[in-house]
Amino acid sequence: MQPQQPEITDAIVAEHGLTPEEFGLAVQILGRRPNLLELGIFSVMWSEHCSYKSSKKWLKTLPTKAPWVIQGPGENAGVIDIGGGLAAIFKIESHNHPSFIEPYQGAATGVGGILRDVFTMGARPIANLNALRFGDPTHPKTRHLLAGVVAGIGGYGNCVGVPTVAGEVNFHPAYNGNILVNAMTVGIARTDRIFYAKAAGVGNPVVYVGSKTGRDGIHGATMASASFDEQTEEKRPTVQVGDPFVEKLLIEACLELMATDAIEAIQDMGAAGLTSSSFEMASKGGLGVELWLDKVPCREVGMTPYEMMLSESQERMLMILRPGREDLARRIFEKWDLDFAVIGKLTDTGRMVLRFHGETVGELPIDPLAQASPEYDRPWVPTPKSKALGKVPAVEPVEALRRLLASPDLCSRRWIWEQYDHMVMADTVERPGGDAAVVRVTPEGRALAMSVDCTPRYCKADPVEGGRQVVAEVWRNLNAVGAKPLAITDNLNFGNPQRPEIMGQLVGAIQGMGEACRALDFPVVSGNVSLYNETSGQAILPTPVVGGVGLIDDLTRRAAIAVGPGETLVLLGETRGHLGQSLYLRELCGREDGAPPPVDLAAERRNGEFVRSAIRDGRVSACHDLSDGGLAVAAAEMALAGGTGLVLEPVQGGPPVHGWLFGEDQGRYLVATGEPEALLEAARMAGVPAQRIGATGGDALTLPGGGAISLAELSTARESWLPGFMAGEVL
Amino acid sequence: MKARVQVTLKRGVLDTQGVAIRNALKNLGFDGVDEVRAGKLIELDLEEKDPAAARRSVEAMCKKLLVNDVIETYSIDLAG
Amino acid sequence: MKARVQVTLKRGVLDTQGVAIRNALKNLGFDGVDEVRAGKLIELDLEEKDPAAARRSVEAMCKKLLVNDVIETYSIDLAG
Amino acid sequence: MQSAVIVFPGSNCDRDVARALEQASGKAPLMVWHKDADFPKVDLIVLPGGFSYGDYLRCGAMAAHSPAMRETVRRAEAGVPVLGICNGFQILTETGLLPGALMRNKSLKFVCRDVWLRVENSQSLFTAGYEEGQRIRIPIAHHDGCYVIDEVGRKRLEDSDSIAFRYCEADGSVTPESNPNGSLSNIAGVFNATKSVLGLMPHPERLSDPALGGTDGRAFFDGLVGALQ
Ligand SMILES: Nc1ncnc2c1ncn2[C@@H]1O[C@H](COP(=O)(O)OP(=O)(O)O)[C@@H](O)[C@H]1O
Ligand SMILES: [Mg+2]
Repeated sequence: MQPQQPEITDAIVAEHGLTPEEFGLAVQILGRRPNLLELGIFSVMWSEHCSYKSSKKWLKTLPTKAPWVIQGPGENAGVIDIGGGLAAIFKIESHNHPSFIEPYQGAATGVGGILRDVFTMGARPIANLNALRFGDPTHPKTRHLLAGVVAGIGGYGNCVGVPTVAGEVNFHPAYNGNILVNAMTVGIARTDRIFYAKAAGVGNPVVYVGSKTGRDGIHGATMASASFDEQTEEKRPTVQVGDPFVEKLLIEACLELMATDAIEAIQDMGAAGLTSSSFEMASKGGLGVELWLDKVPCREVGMTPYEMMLSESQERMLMILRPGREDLARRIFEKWDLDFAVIGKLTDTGRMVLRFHGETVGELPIDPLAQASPEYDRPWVPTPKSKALGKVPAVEPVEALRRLLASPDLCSRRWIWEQYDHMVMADTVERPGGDAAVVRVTPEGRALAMSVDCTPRYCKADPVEGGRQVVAEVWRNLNAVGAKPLAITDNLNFGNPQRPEIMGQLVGAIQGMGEACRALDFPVVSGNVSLYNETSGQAILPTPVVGGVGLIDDLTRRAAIAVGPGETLVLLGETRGHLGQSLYLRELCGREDGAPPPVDLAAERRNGEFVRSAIRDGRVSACHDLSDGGLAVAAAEMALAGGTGLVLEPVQGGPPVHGWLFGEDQGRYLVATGEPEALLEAARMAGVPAQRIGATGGDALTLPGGGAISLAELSTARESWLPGFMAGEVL
Repeated sequence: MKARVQVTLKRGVLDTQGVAIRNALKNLGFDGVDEVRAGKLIELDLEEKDPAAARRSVEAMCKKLLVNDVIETYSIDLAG
Repeated sequence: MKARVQVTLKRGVLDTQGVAIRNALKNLGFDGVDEVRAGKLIELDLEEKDPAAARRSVEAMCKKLLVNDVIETYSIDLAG
Repeated sequence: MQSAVIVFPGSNCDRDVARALEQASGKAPLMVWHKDADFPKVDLIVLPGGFSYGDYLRCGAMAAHSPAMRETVRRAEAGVPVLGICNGFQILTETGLLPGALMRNKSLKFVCRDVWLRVENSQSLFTAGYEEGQRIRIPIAHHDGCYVIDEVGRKRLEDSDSIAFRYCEADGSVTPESNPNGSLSNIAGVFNATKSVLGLMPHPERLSDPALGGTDGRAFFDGLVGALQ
């Protein structure tokens, strides 16, 4: 009953997103024209999403090694050694296009997908993070998209019982037609119990577990690699629906099976579902596969091999079991009410043979699809240097601070994180709102710090500097809580790489990130690339999001941003008063110009290591890195978190007051200490610029060259914008 | 007049709730239930008296707010 | 045969969802909506062919699982 | 003191509450699978938080009919203490062991944050660690925590001192502003008539450890274990 195969026309080829050249290559590889099923497989395997054909050349330049790295990029997620026989396994992934089309399900399935990437390697997920970018708040779609995305992330994460502990949100008109939803998961496994996707053992069974296969997301992978146009509406039926309840069962069932010796290899069915999982496992093991598609558990009658191979139904995994372990595995999955089916076997042919009711409906060589996929060295032009920044007017400091704290990019995200269960698992030590979240991993008080960051406006103005800055800010956020930064995962969100200026942004950002990673011993262990983020030729800001993980080996030696009374404030790092591309410039002067603040990687490292040691030595009672909004905003966030006022004294010399207070010079930390002399002396010894700039106490914030403002007033300014903006949105 | 909108998932869209309800019914010993679909019911009291006009405005409400046409379909009943 | 169960909140139980929908409709410029009630729709495909027997078993399902009579009421329609 | 935690498909606070129980009693609870109707005799049965059966249809509705719950109802009626936290509370109302029902939060949003609770009745196994009128800070994390009950039922609760906790301000005053989900008269937890069954939406197990930023939940478990030993 082989479904009759339509003749493969140029139109059908184009519809599958293959260029004539790529189709030619496919014909060459097969030695004949592919049938529809095979064409569909080529199209998903060679989509930008699965093949990284535009970015591969440049990704290879990122540093991926360190003594503590167990597994770098190339597996489902990165793995690092965190001591005590434990490994941290983490990755970030984008779900941008689906979330724009259906914000709730798009974001929810994004979370589900990244969770599977992590637990497929044997880790129990312990934390979720997310990085979100929306359009202008005044754009008609923005509220609805934000409400849906946040509800979707919460709806999925809360139900699976993994705390959502940190993230970031920006608003900018460049995302009006193309929002960004990047989700990150961190998990913990025993270093001797890590599972990989490398198939082994000719004759071993190929096993399907999880949910049934439906017609969800057919061509989702190719859609995720095509920029939007007015026809996007027709692509709607491809949106997948997630079931966090089944995901929770799948986590428990997989971890239960992973405690046995039954699994040879395992891989989640993500984008391009059964196709990419089976091809990747076979390719990694240098083997072949025979699949019996009539054995695939289906949700609907009459599903074709084409639909089964391309479906992106959620909550499904593919495993290679060791001989004689089927019954053991079947019992566990049936206990958890999940589907379990042997759908094929490993062969030594190096080919994928697809059989349906006894007939061969498709046959393709594995490596040429999985590895010899097209790789492009796309033409690119460097981003021109920004013009020198003209004069920047001085706004009255207190008024400037109030307006900055009430602006969309700086106001409190409480409205968001209170919709996420950030405490389930009862190990969340530092909740959302600080520099990095801290999650305990052992009863003895070993913990992981994690943060996700990006400053797209810097990357737009200067991709190389912006790339350095992204890595440096994550590193800073981890140091600021007293953690040793270990490694990062990155999510490169860019426009259409076939445009040389966009390609130039990608190349530049990767170059800058690589430099920073090397200078800070902060390797990349996993990541994801999302290109074609454009609507009708309008590209997003270059947005290379970085998620970092750091280790705190003793929870009693860490810091948070909340200040108490009677402390001295010390500013670490050099302040030049850099206002180019600052939020002060954008929010108060309506300008987005100038160069971004330069990152001095040597100083960055020196200052970061100093702060960490000062926290370890108990010399610091509170710490906050300086980022968006500069010194004044950081000071206000520390005061509000601690419910304690503070006074910033006027400084002699140095930059003008607005540069001093709102400049975004890099590599800086504001700390509170009870022993300023000792701290300043230690800083001097370490060659770290440090100055006493104020003291804590009272219930107001006092700025040099400005008056005082009560914490109550500041808090209202900071807490009101988001709830006010979202009021009245029903889901 | 009164309008009743019945919102159901489009064919082919995974009905996570329906599947769970069906399994629960099975566990309770209710066999012979082949499929369960879960949907939403929205009842509106309208000031509008003219059926045609009422239907038009409810249609508009569905498109604008009540229904997520990416995954849902709907039907409208009017009652005096 | 097919059964459709409509589950609505008992009179007197505050229907927050309905109120929110009504307000949202107002904000969208749909005036003249006096009240909105949000409920659930559950469609069942039954093997049972006999209407009386089918209704009996759906009644039982409602009492046992589908409806919480502390806050909800229900009605059943059968269709061939 | 031997306790049991019933594990439903979709439970996700089962490990958390087990840790808190072990911390307080020095004895690890039995983890009982929802399909297991004949688990050993225990001194306390705990229904953990989470999303049993995905919380589909109604929170707790499907769990209420699981074999382990049918047995739990039997034992509760025989006087075995039963504690339901969050989803566990929802399950208890669905079984009828506790009156009323838990509906969607008034905000229609999931809410996760610390709240202040006022201990309304300390004369029970479950509240033995607290003083009457004491204020405690405990986290909530739920989408369906709006407690409703008809007037007759509410009166019965009041008259029998069966309201365990109310949401309140930091100063202990019970106000509409301090009500995080719209619950009738700020009710956060209720007992059955004999005070042998307690259901509450807040999660004491999430603030039972200084490392997590608070220990107001610790006294809950210490008091409970003390009363049962
Ligand atoms: N989408 C989100 N989900 C959860 N927490 C968030 C989200 N967005 C921001 N946060 C939290 O708000 C705080 C401020 O975010 P951000 O401005 O990115 O911090 P920083 O400037 O230190 O990188 C952080 O603790 C972050 O984890
Ligand atoms: Mg920071």
